[in-house]
Amino acid sequence: MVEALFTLIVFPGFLFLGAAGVLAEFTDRKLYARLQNRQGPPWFQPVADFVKLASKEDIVPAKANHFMFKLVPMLAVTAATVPIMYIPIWSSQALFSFSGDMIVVIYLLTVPTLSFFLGGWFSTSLYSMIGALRTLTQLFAYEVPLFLALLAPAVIAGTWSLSEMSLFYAEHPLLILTNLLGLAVALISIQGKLERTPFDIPEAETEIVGGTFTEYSGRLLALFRMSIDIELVVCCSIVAAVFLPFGLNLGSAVGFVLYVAKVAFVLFLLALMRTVLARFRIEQMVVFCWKYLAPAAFLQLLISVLVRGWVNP
Amino acid sequence: MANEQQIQTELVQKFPFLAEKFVIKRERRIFCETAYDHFLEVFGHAVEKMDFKIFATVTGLDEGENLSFLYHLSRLDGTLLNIKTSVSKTNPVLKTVTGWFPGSALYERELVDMFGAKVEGLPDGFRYPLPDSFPKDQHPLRKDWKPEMLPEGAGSIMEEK
Amino acid sequence: MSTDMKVMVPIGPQHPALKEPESFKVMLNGEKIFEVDVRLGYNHRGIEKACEQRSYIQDIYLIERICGICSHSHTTNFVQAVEEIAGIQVPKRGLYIRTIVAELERIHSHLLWLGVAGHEIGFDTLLMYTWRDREVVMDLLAALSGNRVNYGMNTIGGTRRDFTPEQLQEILRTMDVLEDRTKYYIEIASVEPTLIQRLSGVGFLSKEDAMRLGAVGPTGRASGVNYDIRRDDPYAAYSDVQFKVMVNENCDVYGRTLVRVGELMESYSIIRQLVKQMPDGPIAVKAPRRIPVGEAISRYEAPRGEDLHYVKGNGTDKPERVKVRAPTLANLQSVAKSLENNNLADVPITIAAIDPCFSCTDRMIQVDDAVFTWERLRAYGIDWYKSQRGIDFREVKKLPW
Amino acid sequence: MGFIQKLVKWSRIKSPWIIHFNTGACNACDIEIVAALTPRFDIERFGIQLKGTPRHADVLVCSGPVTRQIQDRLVRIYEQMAHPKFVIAVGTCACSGGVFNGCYNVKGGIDSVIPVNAYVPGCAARPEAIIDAVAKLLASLDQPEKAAPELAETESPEGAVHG
Repeated sequence: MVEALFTLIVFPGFLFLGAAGVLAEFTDRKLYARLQNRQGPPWFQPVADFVKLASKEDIVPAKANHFMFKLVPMLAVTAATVPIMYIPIWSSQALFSFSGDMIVVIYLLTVPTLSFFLGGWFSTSLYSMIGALRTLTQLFAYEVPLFLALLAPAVIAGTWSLSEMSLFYAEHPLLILTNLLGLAVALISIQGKLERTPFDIPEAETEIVGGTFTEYSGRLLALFRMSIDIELVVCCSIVAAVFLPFGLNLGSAVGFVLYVAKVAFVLFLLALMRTVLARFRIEQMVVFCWKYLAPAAFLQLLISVLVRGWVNP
Repeated sequence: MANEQQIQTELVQKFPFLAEKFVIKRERRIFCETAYDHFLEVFGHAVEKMDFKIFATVTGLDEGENLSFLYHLSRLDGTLLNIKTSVSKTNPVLKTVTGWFPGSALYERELVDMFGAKVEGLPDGFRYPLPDSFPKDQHPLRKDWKPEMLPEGAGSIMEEK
Repeated sequence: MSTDMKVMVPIGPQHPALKEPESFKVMLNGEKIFEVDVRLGYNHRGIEKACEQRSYIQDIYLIERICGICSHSHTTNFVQAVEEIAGIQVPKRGLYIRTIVAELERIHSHLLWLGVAGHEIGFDTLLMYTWRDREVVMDLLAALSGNRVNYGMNTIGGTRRDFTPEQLQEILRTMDVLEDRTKYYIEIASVEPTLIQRLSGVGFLSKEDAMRLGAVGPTGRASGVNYDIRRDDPYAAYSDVQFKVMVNENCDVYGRTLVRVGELMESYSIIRQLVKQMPDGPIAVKAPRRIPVGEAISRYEAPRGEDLHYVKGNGTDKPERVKVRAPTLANLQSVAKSLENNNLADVPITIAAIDPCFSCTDRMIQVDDAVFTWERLRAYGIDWYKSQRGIDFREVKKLPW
Repeated sequence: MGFIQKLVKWSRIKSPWIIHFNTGACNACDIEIVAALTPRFDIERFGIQLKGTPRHADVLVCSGPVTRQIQDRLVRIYEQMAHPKFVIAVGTCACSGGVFNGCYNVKGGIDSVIPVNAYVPGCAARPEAIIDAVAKLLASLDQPEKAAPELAETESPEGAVHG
């Protein structure tokens, strides 16, 4: 029991993810600032933001549905932390794995986005309503390409479990190269899932003031920001586990260092994307996803099917 | 000073009543005054015949018992002709010049708000520069108006729906 | 966007580059804008009435705060009118110093505008570049006058500060630095195809409309109105310098950009001539506290256009009447015209093209109502051009030249 | 509990989020505030972020004398901000109505409408002065006895319920 509690609360669980989320947010903001030849925030900035928000008064608008308004942030944080259990971090064997755990991980990652929608919906302010609707429209745009992109490596490995898949790729390292297109599609879709700049339409500060989080303040806002950070780390680890599964069977210490390096690399790509691109408009984003992202994902699926036919008929 | 003299002779020859109040202050600055009933003729003549194509603005003045208005017209070569006319304060009625210069609507609306002049033929539009909830009968640039005459909450609503 | 909606874009009492306190209402009537009218008065502070209750010296201080960007224009204009009434002859060196600071203000105002225009069309890199170069001229102004914005150089009868020889050399050195930076921007403005495509044909204003609607300054000169107060009605030391008046016949936003960038180059040469011919002697003359009865109109070529001050003295030390007509008030009439049969994507850049300074004129344009914030309007314009014409500046992170 | 108190105070000093509001200024101060964001001054290194909504912001940065039309809007924004909240008046007009005092349409400085914690003098306050004001305001949180005037516990907006 204690061992399970330890994994849930401390190591790959809540505390580790919280720290990793804070570190991820810091590197992201620092990179963004440095690319704009600005100095950027100090390392402890996300911690200070979180503690300050936690100590502020959180106002719940009178007309809002009080119970749901307060419950939704908790929902977002838990849904963001749980998937880490199934992702192979330092060895090809995750903490728990069963066949089909990839589907569960992807489903769990959709829950925070839904909770943003619910948060916006229940705070009954015009701006958060618009933001909530945009979150949903955006969800339909990037969800399918993301799922297809993650599906492709599974087709080659012939399994639905993340751990078995990384075991398969440990034996056939060459096959990783066939998934590069899937990596690109996954990166773009994850930028959408995390609502970062090219796709941060729901939270477009200048347009609809605060988007879904307009009415949130204090502890609830802190929880929401924490869920976004944790989701950032979890998404980077999924991309690392699925698309860059090399070096997983070299022992846990080296594996962990490799894991951190991979997550940092994915994070750098996301930050770069955030600096270079500017915000799309909502209908333009949907058009982009269905006109370019989905076909690319289908192409990647086609390649995987061919490769599978060729590798083990 | 030659071209100012030439403008003076032409204007005075066309409108003899301008003669006694016609002043050339310095080069490119000509002041003249006319009663309001001849004003539009002088103004029209200057704009159409004498090539005063640019209408800079109109300045309102509160001169005791009547309101006077200074119309500033300029030519492309920089000469500024200022035509002064005045109207009694009791019924300050003016005719609009938007026929020649559509751009003067704003300047005239400022006269309406600030001096209480009534401009006929002005296309309807928003109050300028005072907010909608500013009392309609008070005109800030009149000498007799004091800021204290403004009730406490007046002028805080910009656009009454 | 449902099709039969009308566009209402109130801009509110702030500079377009800054966040607006108000939201905007835009209903699209298809893509085209058919009718614009102007709603004014959000930022009205009642300055003209206040001037009548203050002495001439205090008025200089007040009039300088009409607008943060063109403060020197307003004080020079006011002081010239008062000197004309009182018949004061300002010494030559005082006039030269006044003109140098005027041209420096034109430089920093035009650089600011170039950045804002870049920001309006999504070219944020241009904003960062121009505002970084603008700091060079702001430092110079701070060194010369002690303050980055409201310089307080003018007093009745001359100027309050003198320029030491080292400062004059410093001015020349800064002009060289700024000149090759501006050559860099001219190259971008005239060579970069996407910039040309994004700006030309937008906000069309024919020459007759410009004249009838009273467009002044770069807005008028870009529509062929060959009218510049510095040359036609010379004041201060402009009669001693030679400079070209930038006029072109494009009649659109691209023309206005070329005029402003051209004027930057002219300002550098004007300042060099002034520094070379700088006479010695006193910079100011003692002025009486009481200004005799009389009236005067003084005109000034502010960075945005012709600024007109009418002052009437009544023999006391307080003016009888002070009338200020800022250039943006004149240009705003022409914006209403130039917006017509433009599409919504070009509204931000067309309005920014007259370089509206709202604190001078507390303006707002209403084009018939729905809700659309200024930033969303800007983003809409940027994306519209990206999708329709394939121009997108946001990809440009480092200017290739 | 001392540690928690210290941690909370530290966090409030290190991450002040600001919201900018122009109450009728001549926008010289607004341009200086924008200049503070550009690379040369860059206030993000102090953790200062410009936020769009009053709910998220801790510090309300106002510039300009309060004109009649904007007065009620300023109060509404102030009430929407969550406690602990601070107000910085940037520029002489915001501090005392400045040169526009006595104009019929101007009510006076920001403090004639809402309580102000820090005043930034200067007609066009320099970007360095604005940054310095934010830093000093936060430092004043450190010494409780010299703290900013304890805000009268203004009852929060009528509809709101404390979290």
